[in-house]
Amino acid sequence: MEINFTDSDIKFRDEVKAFLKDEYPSHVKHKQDNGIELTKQDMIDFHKSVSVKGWMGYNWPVEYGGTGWTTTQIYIFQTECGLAGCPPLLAFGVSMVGPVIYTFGNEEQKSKYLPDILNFDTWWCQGYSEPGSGSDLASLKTKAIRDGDEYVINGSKTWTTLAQNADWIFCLVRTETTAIKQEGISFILIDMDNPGIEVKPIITIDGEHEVNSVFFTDVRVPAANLIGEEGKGWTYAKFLLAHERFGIAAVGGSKRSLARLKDIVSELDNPILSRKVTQLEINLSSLEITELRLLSALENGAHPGAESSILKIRGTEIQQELTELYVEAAGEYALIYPGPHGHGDNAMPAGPEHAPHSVSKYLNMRKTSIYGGSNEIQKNIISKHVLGV
Amino acid sequence: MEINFTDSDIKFRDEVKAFLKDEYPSHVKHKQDNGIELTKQDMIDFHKSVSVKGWMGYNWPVEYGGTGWTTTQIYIFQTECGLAGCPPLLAFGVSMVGPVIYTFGNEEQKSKYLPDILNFDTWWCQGYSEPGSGSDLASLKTKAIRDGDEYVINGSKTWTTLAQNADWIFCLVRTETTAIKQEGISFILIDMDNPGIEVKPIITIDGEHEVNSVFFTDVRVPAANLIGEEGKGWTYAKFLLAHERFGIAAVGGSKRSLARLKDIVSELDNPILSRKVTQLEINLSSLEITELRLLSALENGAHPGAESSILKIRGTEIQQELTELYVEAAGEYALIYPGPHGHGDNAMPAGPEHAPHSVSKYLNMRKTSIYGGSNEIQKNIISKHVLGV
Amino acid sequence: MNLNYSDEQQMLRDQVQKFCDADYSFNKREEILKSDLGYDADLWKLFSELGWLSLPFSEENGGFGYGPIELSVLFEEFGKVLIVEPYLSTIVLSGSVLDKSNYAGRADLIESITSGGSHISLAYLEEGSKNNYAFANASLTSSDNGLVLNGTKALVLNGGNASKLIVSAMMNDELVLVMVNTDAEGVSSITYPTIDGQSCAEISFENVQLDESVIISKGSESIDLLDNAINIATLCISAESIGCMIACYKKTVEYTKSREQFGQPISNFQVLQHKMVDMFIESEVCKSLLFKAMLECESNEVTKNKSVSALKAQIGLSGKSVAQDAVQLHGGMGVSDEMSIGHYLKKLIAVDALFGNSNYHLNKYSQL
Amino acid sequence: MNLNYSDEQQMLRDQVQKFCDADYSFNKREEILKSDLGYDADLWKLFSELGWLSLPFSEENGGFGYGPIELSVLFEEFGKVLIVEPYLSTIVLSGSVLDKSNYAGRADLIESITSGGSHISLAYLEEGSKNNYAFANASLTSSDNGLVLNGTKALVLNGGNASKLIVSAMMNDELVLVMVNTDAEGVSSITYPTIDGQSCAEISFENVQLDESVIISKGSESIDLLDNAINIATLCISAESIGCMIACYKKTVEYTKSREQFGQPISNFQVLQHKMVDMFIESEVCKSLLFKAMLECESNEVTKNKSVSALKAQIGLSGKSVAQDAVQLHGGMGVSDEMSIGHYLKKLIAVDALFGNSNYHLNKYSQL
Repeated sequence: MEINFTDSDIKFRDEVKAFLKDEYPSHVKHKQDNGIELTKQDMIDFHKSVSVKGWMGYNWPVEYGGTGWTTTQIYIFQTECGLAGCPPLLAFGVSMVGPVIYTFGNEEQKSKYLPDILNFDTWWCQGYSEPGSGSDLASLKTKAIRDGDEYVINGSKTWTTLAQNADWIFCLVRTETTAIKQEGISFILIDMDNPGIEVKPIITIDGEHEVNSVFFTDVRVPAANLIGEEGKGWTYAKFLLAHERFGIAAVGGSKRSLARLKDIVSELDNPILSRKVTQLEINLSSLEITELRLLSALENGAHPGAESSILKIRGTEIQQELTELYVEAAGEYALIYPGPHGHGDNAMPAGPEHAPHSVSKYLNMRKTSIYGGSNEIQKNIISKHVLGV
Repeated sequence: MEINFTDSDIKFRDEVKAFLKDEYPSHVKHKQDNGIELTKQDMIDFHKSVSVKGWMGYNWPVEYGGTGWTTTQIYIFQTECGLAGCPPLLAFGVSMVGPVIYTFGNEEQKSKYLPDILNFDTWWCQGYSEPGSGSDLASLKTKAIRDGDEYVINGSKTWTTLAQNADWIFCLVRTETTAIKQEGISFILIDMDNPGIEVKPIITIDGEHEVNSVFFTDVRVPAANLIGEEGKGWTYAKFLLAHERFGIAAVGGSKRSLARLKDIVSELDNPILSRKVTQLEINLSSLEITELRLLSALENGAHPGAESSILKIRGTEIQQELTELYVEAAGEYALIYPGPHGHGDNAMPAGPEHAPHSVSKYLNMRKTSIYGGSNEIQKNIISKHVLGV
Repeated sequence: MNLNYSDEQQMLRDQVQKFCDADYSFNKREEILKSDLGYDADLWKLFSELGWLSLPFSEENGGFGYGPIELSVLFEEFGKVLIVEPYLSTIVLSGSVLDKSNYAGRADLIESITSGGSHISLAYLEEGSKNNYAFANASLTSSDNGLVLNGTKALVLNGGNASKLIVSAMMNDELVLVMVNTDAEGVSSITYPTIDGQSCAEISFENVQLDESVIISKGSESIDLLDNAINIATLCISAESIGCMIACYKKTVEYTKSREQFGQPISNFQVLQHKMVDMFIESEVCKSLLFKAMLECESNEVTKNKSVSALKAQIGLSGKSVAQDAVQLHGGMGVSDEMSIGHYLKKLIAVDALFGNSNYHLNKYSQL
Repeated sequence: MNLNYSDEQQMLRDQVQKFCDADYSFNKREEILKSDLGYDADLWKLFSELGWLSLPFSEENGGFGYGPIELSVLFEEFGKVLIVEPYLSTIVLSGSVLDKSNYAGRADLIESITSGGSHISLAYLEEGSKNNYAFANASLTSSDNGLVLNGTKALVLNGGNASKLIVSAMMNDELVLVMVNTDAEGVSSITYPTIDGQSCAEISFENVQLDESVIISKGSESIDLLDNAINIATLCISAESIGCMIACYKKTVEYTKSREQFGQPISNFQVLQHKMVDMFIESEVCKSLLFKAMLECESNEVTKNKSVSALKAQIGLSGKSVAQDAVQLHGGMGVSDEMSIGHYLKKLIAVDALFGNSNYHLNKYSQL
């Protein structure tokens, strides 16, 4: 047992640090450091910088243009990005649809879609949730009816993150009505430029436009866009969920956020708040080691399964509590709500510098215990698969 | 709205205080104050002092020899007893079987049993729970088969508090096997001297012998001991549960315990513990007003129902947390466990004076969130009856 | 002892409730928030006509002489539908100061606000004053022409809509309260939106010329006036929070009963049931602490301050917990701005920030 | 980075687990506790034969030179079945002091304890010392005949069974550790049962005559020896607690699956399921903090002390929460002394009391 990284991992970490120091676009860094919302172009600039470095396929095998990194290297890369204050790498292309395409897609599909993902030339979004489906994902109703060489799609998706920026969407659609609802689901790729697609913003309680409803009315999609077999979409969807296991704990970002919080709180003479920060720091350090333990087990050939739901539960609890403590640190200035766009660069917000974005960040983070399988669902999973209850 | 008691209530309170000062037996008080376990005789002495004062029927109507007190007077009496450090008045006779007898019993039963309850000449215990029944009380299996003028009883009861001291037991027994398990249950009184009754101690984790298993083998009980109608026992049992609503919050006792805890903690320079005491004090004061609010509603003719489950939940949480904080205050001396009988009056326990009994009290109080309908069951009740879920 | 509402109080509740149910839908509120004023001037007039704006004023000042119990009835109902009209700022905060003061112009000013005609805001906080309003950096000095006010006040509730301000400042080492017109020369303000959809202002005074007649109070009288106003306002927003919490659990019960997943309403899931029970219990616990604080208003300083701090501390903790659970149980809908539920969360976070948050009051409580 | 157990460590675990499963039933433990010694002398001999008593000693002292990872493996398994043999006191606490000391007689003494032949206890605490073991009221003074020891030491683990004691005392303003025979004249003790079924003693020294050869260490060396011993012991009881927590959730899962109410196993109730999940998560979280503390044993003082305090603080919080829930979910059976589950609660409360409880370590952590 050894907590330190190997020399080669340390060398790798230095390389990541150097990249982040030199090539993480400075205008993006400035906005991130100051809590200013990123534009679509900022996001593209950041992702392009990773692409250019050749690291976009950080969790892909070499044969598809990925880095072929070890699990430890992936962990180091993600953590360092978090520590440097980067926005999270958008998962939809590289971590979600990409692995599905290279695992289940045909050669034509691989050569058509994978390079654009690695170059960040295509912005993908995810069409899973539907109004009414919630955690019961398999109850989805969006229909795809085969008509010659095409599917005709009707229905709607919701909570579609950044659909307003997306070029393509990957969707779970119902190609057949079956007794077992998981059957009859297919996995299909849809160009957002298709006629009949309408994207409507959903404004969240922090005032942001991050998610959307997407409506499909007689949208005609080439049958060639179907991944794998018709009716096997649920299998691919489950594969995809299992693929995105690490990173969800967001240890790097939380450590960065905690360090700043500690600076703020140390000035406040607020023993109750300090006590909460202490407990949070302990919780975060246990989360970090929990993630490393699972990582070690993985590298050792073990297959930790539902245990990794702990990362989702505790990771989001910590992310949420961090924002709660920022709000407490803002004291009476938590009252002022500059909105998601903040005061921009010009207007001078009232009160201490750390206060203005505390509440919008707090409100934004409420989603984390709801999305990706709510924390209640995660506990059901642990109960069933780990405890056998 | 008025938080202060009326003049006549204050006069009444003074009378209770005077009684407790003058007539609460001093040897009992001494033991209670010093955490020394009471003997059976101590318990009898205390109850007799209340009897002699004419207050044993504190929650009974005048016609059956009770005090006829208002709900407020009952509250004052219970609270002052708690504040004075009295042991709780045993509920089995006066608060449980007594009201069932005067409400559902016949004249013969009333004149036979009630006076002995009021004089504390009979020590009653309760035969409800059975091994395997738990919170699902109605699943009880103890059988009573009619044989001429008698019932023949076979089966067993468990968690029978102080059965080792009891003269009589009131039991729920199954007189018929019915499709609906609540039907076929009858309510019967049994003399503990009957042949065929065996009482076996259950030692609890604090080392105390407080509860028992009671086994019935061909116990022959006169049919005259049946209360009300055969098969209606469940109705009487539910009546009984509803009757014992107040007092469960144990506000008086908890206030006394908190005051002492505050003295101890004020000497400790332990800010984390102090913080917990502050929150507990706030919780206790909210519990006190919650009880008074329900009391006021009752006196005003309202019928608060499942809301009073809050008193059980919060009351036991507070009682338990008080003992947890005593354990924390004992620090390293929480390690020593003098057992329920303490060091008696002679041996000198090690460490600070407040430490030796902290752990046994803590362990003893774990039962409170389990008995009387576990706190989980109380939440089910609120969910169903208050929220309508 | 009697912890029941009187018939009169119950009638007031019925009246307010009827208004809220009939005339203050969530959509209506959304429209009001989009308006320039940020509140509905017609409804404000209606409040005046219904007598609500006069509730807490003494009879000599033309009011009903009602106390915190009646105010709490009003605010609890307001909380249930998230009323945004500036009752707290104009009537409770500024109104209480005026009502209890010996200020010569108080009768006219009270008339002007209870008629719904104008707003007065209380400018008692400054950046960094950490809820200690017995001291101010703003200064009132004598000059040849009278008095000169300098300084900047922070977080002035509804400051952008007020025609007058009650401003705290130091004069000869004493705290004074003065009445200042917002259109006076040297007064400038920036208005900020607040999380709960209302607004507050940062207001600067640069050599504002005043005469002696503006002085409302000096020294300990100023502190007493502020203490009283802020204590009552704390009770009011606590009652409002309880209204919010009640709405939260009721709406969540309703939502989970209607929302189906895995072939059944999600209200069937015991974990959700117990969370809703916890929400209910928290609201009841807070209500008890509110009763205690209301009924101990007239007690000695320590008792009163302890019961107010216990209340405000618990409101912060319970409010956040209840509203967060409400959002969580609404799932994705909970974080959608279109649904009302998230707005209860915002209101409860705003309440915690006002007049000292939960940490502040727990700390204060333990030091009393 | 590698957080997996080595094959050798895994073999040790398998060996201990096999022993615990086969030879340490709860009934067996109950019998052992009723015996005069309070532990099983035959099993203690067996531990010696299996080499377990020699695990942590350096090779020069005849041990295996194993570190905290191997000890934690042993203690985690011990915790699962609530082993009562005095390994902590004799091997970890006294053994560590001897092993790291330059005491002349250490080899013989280590041999005497690893052979299972005798017990040595560490008497480092006094009433009121509040975990500050760098100071003692006990005093060692020079006299014509050598040295004289006076004072009273508190909470000496397994003190009643020890033939020798390592005692801390002040001599010329320096902390010294001395080796004292329990049968020496002037040594008297009272033995108390501990909550977890073991025992500790309060031991008084009244003009106990000693010679210079008894001195193990002086000054900062004494403090270093105690620091090291107590840090390792803290890791051990933390691992033991994790074993207890694992046993708690496993036994609770088993119990709730077998226990029927309302026509179904109570493990079907989602609230109970989520509580068991929480128990599982707490045990995992603690395990991670244990790993951190074990792996940072050789780091600088601050890092090491922070990771140990974080661990011990969390063990106290999680242990209590897990065991309380385990008792609660066992219902009436949970508070019955006949069932094992309540004994895990007692062990976890005992562990919290040892070497500074949760409050103490949270406070210490925040000051580091």
